[in-house]
Parts: sequence; structure tokens; C-alpha cells
Amino acid sequence: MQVTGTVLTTRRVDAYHALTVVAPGIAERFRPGHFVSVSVGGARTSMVTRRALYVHDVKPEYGGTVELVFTAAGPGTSWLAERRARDTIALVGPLGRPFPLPRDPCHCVLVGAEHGAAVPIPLADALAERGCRVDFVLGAASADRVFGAMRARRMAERATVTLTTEDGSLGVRGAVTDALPGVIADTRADVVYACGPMRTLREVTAVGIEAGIPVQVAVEESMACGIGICMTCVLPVIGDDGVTRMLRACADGPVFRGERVRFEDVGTIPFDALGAPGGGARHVG
Amino acid sequence: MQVTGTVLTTRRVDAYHALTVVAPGIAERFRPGHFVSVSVGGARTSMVTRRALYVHDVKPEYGGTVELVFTAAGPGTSWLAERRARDTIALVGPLGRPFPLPRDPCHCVLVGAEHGAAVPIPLADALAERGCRVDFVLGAASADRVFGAMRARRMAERATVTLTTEDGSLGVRGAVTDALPGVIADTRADVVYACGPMRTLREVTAVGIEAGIPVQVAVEESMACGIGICMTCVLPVIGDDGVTRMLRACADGPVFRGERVRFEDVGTIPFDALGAPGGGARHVG
Amino acid sequence: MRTFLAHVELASPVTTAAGCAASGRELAQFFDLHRLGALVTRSITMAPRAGRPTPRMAETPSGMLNAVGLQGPGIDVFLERELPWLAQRGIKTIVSIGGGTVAEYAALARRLADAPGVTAVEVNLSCPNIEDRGRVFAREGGAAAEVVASVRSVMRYDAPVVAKLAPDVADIVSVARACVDAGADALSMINNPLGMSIDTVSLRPALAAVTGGLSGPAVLPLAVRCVWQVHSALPGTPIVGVGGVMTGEDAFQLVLAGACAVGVGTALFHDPYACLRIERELEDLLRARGFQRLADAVGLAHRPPGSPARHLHEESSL
Amino acid sequence: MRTFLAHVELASPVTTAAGCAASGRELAQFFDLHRLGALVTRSITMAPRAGRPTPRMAETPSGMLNAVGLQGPGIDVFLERELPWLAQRGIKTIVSIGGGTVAEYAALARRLADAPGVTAVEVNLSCPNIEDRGRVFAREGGAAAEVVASVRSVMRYDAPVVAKLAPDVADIVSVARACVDAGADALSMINNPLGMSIDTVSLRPALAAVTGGLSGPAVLPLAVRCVWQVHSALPGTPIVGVGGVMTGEDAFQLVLAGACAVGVGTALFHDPYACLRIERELEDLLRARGFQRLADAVGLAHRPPGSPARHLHEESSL
Ligand SMILES: Cc1cc2nc3c(=O)[nH]c(=O)nc-3n(C[C@H](O)[C@H](O)[C@H](O)COP(=O)(O)OP(=O)(O)OC[C@H]3O[C@@H](n4cnc5c(N)ncnc54)[C@H](O)[C@@H]3O)c2cc1C
Ligand SMILES: Cc1cc2nc3c(=O)[nH]c(=O)nc-3n(C[C@H](O)[C@H](O)[C@H](O)COP(=O)(O)OP(=O)(O)OC[C@H]3O[C@@H](n4cnc5c(N)ncnc54)[C@H](O)[C@@H]3O)c2cc1C
Ligand SMILES: Cc1cc2nc3c(=O)[nH]c(=O)nc-3n(C[C@H](O)[C@H](O)[C@H](O)COP(=O)(O)O)c2cc1C
Ligand SMILES: Cc1cc2nc3c(=O)[nH]c(=O)nc-3n(C[C@H](O)[C@H](O)[C@H](O)COP(=O)(O)O)c2cc1C
Ligand code: FES
Ligand code: FES
Repeated sequence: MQVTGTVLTTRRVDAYHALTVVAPGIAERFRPGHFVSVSVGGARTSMVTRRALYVHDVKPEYGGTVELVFTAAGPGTSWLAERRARDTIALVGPLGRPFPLPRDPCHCVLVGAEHGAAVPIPLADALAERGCRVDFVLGAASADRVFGAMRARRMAERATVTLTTEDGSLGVRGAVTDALPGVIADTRADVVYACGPMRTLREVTAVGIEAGIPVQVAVEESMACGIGICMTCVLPVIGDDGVTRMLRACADGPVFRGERVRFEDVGTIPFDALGAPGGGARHVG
Repeated sequence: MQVTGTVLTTRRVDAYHALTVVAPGIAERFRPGHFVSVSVGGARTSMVTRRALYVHDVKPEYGGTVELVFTAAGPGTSWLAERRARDTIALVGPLGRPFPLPRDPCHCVLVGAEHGAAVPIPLADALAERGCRVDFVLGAASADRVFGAMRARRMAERATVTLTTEDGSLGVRGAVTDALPGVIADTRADVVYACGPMRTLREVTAVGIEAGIPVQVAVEESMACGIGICMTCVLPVIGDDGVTRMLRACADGPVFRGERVRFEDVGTIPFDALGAPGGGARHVG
Repeated sequence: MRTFLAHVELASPVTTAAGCAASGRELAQFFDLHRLGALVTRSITMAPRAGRPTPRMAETPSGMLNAVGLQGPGIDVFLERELPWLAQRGIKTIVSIGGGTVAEYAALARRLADAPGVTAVEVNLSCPNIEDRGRVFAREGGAAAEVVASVRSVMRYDAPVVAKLAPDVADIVSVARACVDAGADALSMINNPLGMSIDTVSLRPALAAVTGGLSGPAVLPLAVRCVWQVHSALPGTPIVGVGGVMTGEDAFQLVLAGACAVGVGTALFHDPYACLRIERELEDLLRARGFQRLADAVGLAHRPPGSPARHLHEESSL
Repeated sequence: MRTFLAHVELASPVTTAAGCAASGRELAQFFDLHRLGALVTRSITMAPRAGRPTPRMAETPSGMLNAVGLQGPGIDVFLERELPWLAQRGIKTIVSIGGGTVAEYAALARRLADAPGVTAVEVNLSCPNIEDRGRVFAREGGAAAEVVASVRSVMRYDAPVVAKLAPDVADIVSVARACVDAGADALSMINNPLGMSIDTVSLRPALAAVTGGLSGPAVLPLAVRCVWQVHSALPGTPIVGVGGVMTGEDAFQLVLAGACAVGVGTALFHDPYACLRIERELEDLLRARGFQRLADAVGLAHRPPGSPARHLHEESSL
């Protein structure tokens, strides 16, 4: 659904900007892994595409608020970063397929890198509700980009929070994937949930495969619509039938099973994908 | 010159918006009849052309401020109307050729219609300084669009202020040109200065010709640059040599002698204009 | 607000633009597709197509570039799954087709000829002609006409054939005329002009495909001009105006230039409800200007200056 | 930051775009014209021209339409007053010329051949050919080539002849090639594509001339694409990239696509200092990316993906 949300609060969280927006319909239907698309630039802007942002959190206040956490990366997110309380922004959401939750209680490791760390937090709540044990591995390039550490620590009463930074300014020096195998082993994890840059997701998936446990990843591809109609956000994913298809990160994802995503072929059309030029097609007419 | 001005105050004046902007270089060089061009829409806007606005007034505060008075007519001026104190706006100015002032004291009638009424006010100051008697005729469609009446009344100690409205909601019912002949006669005016819609300027010029006195008009044409380089703001004006040329309202004007402007031919290329298709050219190579 | 595309009546003048509404189901989550004038499908190809590599999208000033490369399921799956879903719901469907040879277009049309639920066929002529060194059909009147004639000859007589033209030509009127002479019942314009963007960080083209189609508000003035020129030359030919329509006012410009229906593409990416909003805004504008019917406004900007606007100030009942 | 246009050295890669700097004096009030790569004049015609009626301008999304109609003083007054003013000050001047017949272009070039102060001649090919039912020269390689050949044959050997191309063609490369084969020393692209806007209040075309040229950021992707395609086909031909350049980053896109100089038009209407700002921004960007000279970046986006960016991470001294 599309709503015009009113900004309730804005704040800086280290390197990130956080906006809390009143958006009842979206908050109500939110599940962890969902994202929203936000129009940027205001009236008569030259920016025609919306920006995709994960929903970090929802709260029941004012009928329902959503919290967005983002980096001012380019002109669109910079514009968003300048919003103030009482400004309105147009949102479409919740979008995408959320993380599938395990039917029975199990041990979960939640990995979040860079702004992707906004996603594990609400996911942890949902998992904890189902009686799962939740351990965190959160990381980024530097301390000011490690998001959600405090909140994770508060949630993880029974569990652990591992922080990593590339520059060693906080927690373990290195990437989340350096710490992950140890955490999986220590916690005897059943499943990994991950959100972050594509390179990280690829490595997390490799770690999961190595450890013999499934990995659920929430991917990030450049998106023009976020609702499945523009076909610009595709990546090669292997289906249940073993066939690789160019699936939409927005509507078929953003959550996929890590081992199904052909990370090494992202940005290409694998020759054996359905409908690939020169032969991949299985159903040529 | 181009300056980034800081908005000092904003206010509504009946149907108009007034912005006072700190713009020292512009204020210093301002002469009545000058205008500025204002960029609108902010970063990444889709509006690429600036908006031309007369300078209503300048004040010495903060090194020099300019006051702009305008109607929120379309998207650009509506954006301007939303500016608040401390916002910045980019201005180029002062632009155009200002009103020529008489060498010796004389009797002047200043005509302002619609937002054009913003111009006579500072002009009256300059004329009064030279010892001229200044009478006003200010008019608009309705009372809320008659600008500057109070200020004119305060200035015109020795003189008269005549107000007109089309709907009769203030002053004389009718147009400024209905009242003008009487004022010219009563004050034994030597010259008329006028600013307002083109139709009004045309009629004011006719009144001046009838009365046998010169009229100085400040015209308004759609402008893309305001500095004389785009050639979009032209109108047919008769030169000292009797030849009609398509002159630029922005750089050759906006002030012209009324009887030199071929008002009835505005929006056309008169067949006898220099360089008109099929013959008007005097200097064909 | 009703309109006619050739002899077919549409309940609204606003349709989706080809390739901008996927299978239709995606938009159905947001609103009832019956409220569209028609759903125009992506360009259906013979074989399934995986499309172009990513990045497929780059934002440009008031526009975007896309190089999707006609990703789609191919005609078999389309007829098996996508068309029936639309047909069962009675959604007016204009099927866009794309091919690499005249024969391929004809074969596609043949497959559609007795398929239930095909309101009209739109021929996407912006495909590279593999028999002419990849030159796009729409760039050459002769090639475009051949495609149109072959499609018209096999298509059901009561399904209009709409030729979709591209603006990247020296003379759009001559291409339009060639298509109409070859049997096109209506024209749709414009498809995306070819553009390009370079990433100044990677120092490489922003799109994997290097060049891509420009769409969005930036191209509206090109669309209005094309519709104007073609309507001027072929006033009897129905035109679907497409290109940069974001608001009812944009749609109104195309209508005044000569379009009897309006396609919406990029705006849908921004606002899933764009078609409904644009129809409402267009209706309000027409009413405010005193028009009783959309048809009275079609091509109205062509009337000589100063001629009386007969339709105006009469009672309105759109 | 120096560059070469054919054999002529320019002190800056940024020039004004034809018809966007009037006589030069208007901009001289704002900055020293010597800081321009060159001042490109309006297109000079044989006779003085009053141009088109107003309205001549309409704003469009991220762009504007203009229909000025080459208003100007004619070659006599230009040679008497405008050129000497520039020449006396030693301002590098590229004289744009426009005509209605091949003979007229040749006659204009003859008048410029021994005029002091002509750095180069730019041939505006977007003029209607009155001998071919008003078809614009730039739309047809043959006509464009005839004009270029006639100008080249009479022009001073040391003054480069620059052919200015329009994007409204099916194949810009073939027009470019025809011009180069006819003797063009360099190419400039793009001129304005034809667009149109309709005033939804008056229900009439927004421009008195009905259609007009589209300029501004909206056309940047078209300009980048044209420069890319032509540089790809004719890597040895110097190209002046023009169209929608508002920032140094826009200019950088054109340079990476293959332009060795960049023309700025509409941006000047917005910001009289645009040329200087754009040069500064371009220089900063080049430096930040480790380029030592502009020439190292020209056409760089054409290198095969993954090829080493040799220029990078070396010491910079632009
Ligand atoms: C499902 C999803 C969820 C996301 N969640 C977050 C989040 O919670 N916090 C956060 O900081 N960032 C998030 N991103 C990335 C965010 O969308 C981009 O940083 C943002 O779109 C960049 O816009 P810009 O105007 O700042 O930059 P520009 O580079 O100017 O953007 C230009 C265009 O490219 C698109 N684009 C550029 N980068 C990306 C990208 N990484 N992903 C998608 N589109 C892109 C933009 O949508 C726009 O159309 C998410 C992306 C996706 C796909
Ligand atoms: C010398 C001069 C001085 C002016 N002074 C004032 C003033 O003091 N107060 C005031 O209220 N208005 C003034 N105007 C008119 C004002 O410039 C227009 O109302 C304004 O540009 C409209 O912009 P918009 O975005 O609101 O409307 P839009 O119609 O969306 O504007 C679209 C484009 O048309 C141009 N345009 C539209 N109308 C005009 C117009 N009347 N004159 C020039 N360009 C136009 C705009 O610059 C813009 O490029 C003046 C105009 C001129 C030429
Ligand atoms: C992502 C995308 C995909 C498109 N796919 C097709 C297509 O399959 N067939 C077609 O004829 N046009 C296609 N188009 C062109 C649109 O139908 C339309 O002509 C063009 O985008 C201009 O309209 P707009 O500015 O409203 O998007 C596509 C456009 C976009 C942006
Ligand atoms: C008002 C105006 C007048 C122009 N006059 C000419 C001209 O006389 N000759 C010419 O070759 N191009 C002319 N052009 C085209 C520009 O030189 C340039 O090619 C085009 O506007 C694209 O660049 P821009 O987006 O930077 O304006 C003109 C453009 C504008 C906007
Ligand atoms: S972003 Fe449009 S289909 Fe995914
Ligand atoms: S507005 Fe550009 S020349 Fe007057």
C-alpha cells in the first residue's frame, strides 16, 4: 500500500540517519525482512525513482510507526537525511517476501553488516517469540558504522553478540564472516539469517554451506520500482527444479536461501539460465 | 552578480508573499526598476529556469537586504513562497536597466498594477530625493491584490494616492487607466512611470500619449535567463532611428519608453521589424 | 471516462505502457485492474528470455535509463499462465509482441489470433532486426511496414493492430504513414529513445548493456511532439500517447496533441496507483475546462489560433 | 586545464554552446571571457534575423524548449561589431554559422575566411534546407556532407571546421561519418532534439513556433549516447560534447564517452558562471580520480571492462 507518512522523529546514530515515520498500514503488516520504497526530492524533483529501505523497526505509537535507518549515500538518501519532524514522505510498503520463520524453536545466528544490521533486530524479536535462541554477529568497516549493537545486547539475554570492524575500532578486527564460523560452532546454530552487502552475503552463504546449515539472505540490488514490475533488480537464483531463473530481488526476494543465489554470477546472465541468449531456454516456442 | 542570499523574514501581504533576503552586493547596486532572477526548487529540482522578480525594496541591514514581493503563480513561485527564515536562495542581480530619473524636479505619476505595484514604491523614494512631486495610482483586480497602498500613503505627504480595483472592493471601481487621466490632469504631471501587466502598460501608454506626456514602462516577458543571452524575452521596440527591433526585455529593458513599445505587436514579428522574414531586413548581406 | 482505440471501447483512456506492468498480477495487489483502460503486457517473445545483465537501470535527470532486454516467459508460458489469468477476470488486455524477424512477429501474431482475451496487439517495433545488422525496425519505415503487414494479415480482424513507434528517427511521420499504409489500426508512441549514462566513479557505462532506453518526464516533450506531428499528418489514425506521463496534465497535453488514449510506464514505478490518479486528474482537468467527452479534446490544440473553442462553457457530463 | 580541438589548443575544455552566449559581452559582465575554452557564437546568418514570435520558451521537466529562430544581426554587423570586439580582446572564438542552402553556408564561410579572430567555424546543421522542403540538413548525411564540404573548401586551412549534429536521426554515426568524410575536422553534438509542450490552460502549443528545441539536463543521456556511439565508430575525430551539462560530473560523463571539449548552454541561463564552475568541478573530479591530463580521460569508458586503469593512482598535476 502507499501511504503519506509524517516524520515523527529524526536522529543520528553514529554514521546513520534514523527516521521514525507514522505509517499505520505499513507498520501493521510488517514482518522482518520487509522493506519500503520512499519517494525522494519533494515536489518537482528530478529524481523519479524511489529509494528502497529496510524497515528497521515498527512501534504501535500513533497507530503504527516504522523506523528507517540509512546512510546518506547519494542525492536521494541525502534528501531523506534532511527531513525533519512533521515533514511528510510518501512510502510504499511493506514490500518483498519477509524472512521465513522456523516452525519449531531452534538456534539462530543473525548476521548484519553495514546498514544491513538494521534487519536482524526486529527479526530477533520474532524468533525469540517462537522460543528460538538468537545470537548476533554485527559488523562494518568501522565502529561508527556498526549498527544496533546496544539493542542486540539488550535482547540477547541468553545469547551472544559478536561485533566486528574492518579497522579494529570495535570488537573483533575483520569481517563478520571471520567471526561467524566460531559463533556457529559455539552456539551449535541450526540456521543463519544474514543481511548486508552482496559480497558479505556470498561469504556468509559459503560459511553456512561449510557448516552444513541453511542460510537465509536478504539481498540488495539496484531497484527502480520495488514492486516487481520494472524487472531491473534481477539476479540468478536456482529454483526447486534446478533451473536458474533471473528473479526479482524486490518481489521474489529480497529473502532467498543463500545456496540458491548464484552470487558469483550476479551481474551476468549465466549461460544456463532460463531464457539465456543462445540456448539456456528450456521452453523455446 | 550571483549571490546566495539568506532569507531574513517572510510574510504574507494580502494576496502576496514577501521575502526579505540578505544580499549585500545586490542591495548596494539596486536602482528602481531593477529585478533579480531567483533559482527555485532546491537541489536536484526539475525546474531549470530562474524566476524573474522585481526588487521591491532594499534596506541597509545586515550589509544590505532586498525585498521581493510575489504571487505564488506556479510551481516556482510556490516553492519560493514556502521558504522560511534562514533558508538560502540563489539570486542573480541586479538585472535590467532601471528607470531613468529626471534631471530636474518635476511632477511624476507612478502607476502600479497587480504585483507591478511593488516597483513604484522605491522609485518614489528616488524621485522624491530629486525633489519631484510623486502621485500614485495603484490598482488590481481586488482589494487583496492592491499592493503598497499604506506605504504609498505614508510617502505621498504632498501628493495623492489613488487606488482602483476591478471589483470595486477598494478605491475606485475600474482599472488604473480609468483613474489615470484625472490624476494626470489634477497634478499637471510631466511624466508617468508604470509597471504592471502588458495590457495595462499598453493602456497607460495610450493615456500618456493622449495627455502629451512621456511614459516609462517596465515590461514583463517570459524569461529563461534574465541576463540577455537566451533571446527568449524579446518584444518589438522602435529605436531612435525609427527601426523596429526585437529587443530583450531583460537586458535592453525592462524599462522602455512606452510609445516606443509596439504593444499591439507583442507576440509577433512585425513585418517591418529588422530581420523580419521576407523583407524587414535593412542590412541583408 | 470512455474512449475508443480504433473500434474497441476502453472504459478509461489510461493504459499501462508495455513492459511496465509485468504480468499484471503485481499491480493487482494494489488496485482492481478493471479500472485500467487496458493492461498492456510486456513485449512477448517467441522463446523465454532472461534479458540483459544487471545493472539494468540508471537514474537520470527527470528520467531513467533501462536495459531490461525483454525479459519474459516466452509465448508458450504467456498463453498458458499469464493471459488466461487476465482473460478469466475479463481484464482488457493489449498484448505487446517483439521479434527479431518479420516471420517471428507473424508467428507470434498467429499464436495470439485465436487466444481468448486479446483485446488488441501492440507491435513493439523497437527490436533489432537480425536480418538487417541489428537495425531497429522502427528506424526504417519499410521494415516497420513489413512487420505490421505480416501481423495484420494473420491477426483476428476484430483485434486492432497497434504499431509502437520510436522517436529516434529523422522523420516519425514517414514511419507512421508506412505503418498505417501497411494496415496498422492505431499507433502508439513513443518508445524509449536510446540514451546512456556513465558512472563517474567506476568510469564505466552505468548499464551493463552500455546504452538503454530513456523514459520518464524528461521525454514528455518528445512524446508530445511526435503525437502532434503524426496526428497532424494522419488525423484519422488513433494514437496512444506514451512517454513521461506522471500527471493528468501531462496526459492532457498528449490528448490535446492528438492522443485518444495514454500509456503510463515509469510513473508506475514511482506510484503503483499512477494510472488511476492520472485518469482522475485528467477527468478533473477536462471537466474544469468544460469538456463533455474526452473525444472533444483529442487533437484540440491543432485548431487554428483564435478559432472558437466550441466545446467550452457547456454543461459537463464526462 | 588544456585540451586540443583538432590542432587548436584551448586553455579550458569548457566552451559556451552556440546561441547561448549572445554576443559575448553579456557574459563579460560576469567574468573574464578568456577563462573560457572558447566562446561559441550564436549561429550567424547571412541576413539579420528577427527570429520567431514569442513565447519562445517553455520550461519542461529538467529542461526547456526554445524556438528563438536564430535571431541575430547578420554577417555584416557580426563582422563589423561583434567579432572585432572579441578579436581585439584575444578571446578564442568559434563562429557558428547557419544557412538555408549549401551556397549560403559557403558564402558565410567565405566571409569568415580572412576575418581576424576566427578560431574555428562550427556548422550548425540543424537548419531547414529550403531546397529540400525544409528538411533539416543534420537529418540526412548527404545534405550535411555537402554543407561541410563547401565550408571546408573555402575556409582558412588552419581554422578547424566543426560539424554540429542533431540527435533526431535514426543513425547518428552515419551522419557523423558523412561529415568527417566531407572534411569536418571535428564534431559537436548534440543540438536540441525537437520537442513540444502544450499549455493546458490556453489549450494551445506553449511556443508560438509550435515545436522547439529541447535542452537542459533532460537531454544529457542522449548527448552521452551520441558522443559514445560516434567516438566508438570514429575514435580519431575530436568531439565537442554538448547537451544538458550542468555540473563537472555531467561534463566528465561526456569526456569519458569521448569528448575532448564540452559545451555549456542552458546551464548558463541558470548560472552565468556555469562554465567556470563546471571547469573547476571537472578538474577536481579528474584530480580526485588520479588523472594527470584531460586527454587521459577522453573516451576512457570505452576500454574493455576489467582492463587496468593505468592512469590511476599516479601523481596528479593537471
Ligand atoms: C531491499 C533494499 C533495502 C535497502 N535498505 C537499506 C537500508 O535499510 N539502509 C540503507 O542505508 N540503505 C538501504 N538500501 C540501499 C539504498 O536503497 C540505497 O543506498 C539508495 O537507494 C541510494 O539512493 P541515493 O539517492 O542515495 O543514491 P544514488 O546512487 O543516487 O541512487 C540512484 C539510483 O540508484 C538506486 N540505487 C543506488 N544504490 C542502490 C542500492 N544499494 N540498492 C538499491 N537501489 C540503489 C536508487 O534507488 C536510485 O534509483 C536498501 C536497498 C535495497 C534494494
Ligand atoms: C522583469 C520581471 C519582473 C517580475 N517581477 C515580479 C514580481 O515582482 N512579483 C511577481 O509576483 N511576479 C513577477 N514577475 C513574474 C514572475 O517572474 C512569474 O510569475 C514567475 O516566473 C512564474 O513562475 P512560476 O514557476 O510560478 O510559474 P510557471 O508558469 O510554472 O513558470 C514557468 C516558466 O515560465 C516563466 N514565466 C512564467 N510566467 C512568467 C512571467 N510573467 N514573467 C516571466 N517569466 C515567466 C518562468 O520564469 C519559468 O521559466 C516578473 C517577471 C519579470 C519578467
Ligand atoms: C523498464 C521498462 C521496460 C519496458 N519494456 C517495454 C517493452 O517490453 N515493450 C515496449 O514496447 N516498450 C517497453 N518500454 C517502453 C514503455 O512502454 C514506454 O514506451 C516508455 O517507457 C515511455 O513511457 P514512460 O516515460 O511512461 O515510461 C519499457 C520501458 C521501461 C521503462
Ligand atoms: C536558447 C537557445 C538557443 C540556441 N541557439 C543555437 C544556435 O544558434 N546554434 C546552434 O548550433 N545551437 C543552438 N542551440 C543549441 C545549443 O547550442 C546546445 O546544442 C543545446 O542547447 C544543448 O545544450 P544545453 O543542454 O547545454 O543547452 C541553442 C540552444 C538554446 C537553448
Ligand atoms: S525493482 Fe522493479 S522489479 Fe524489482
Ligand atoms: S531572458 Fe534571456 S535574453 Fe532575456
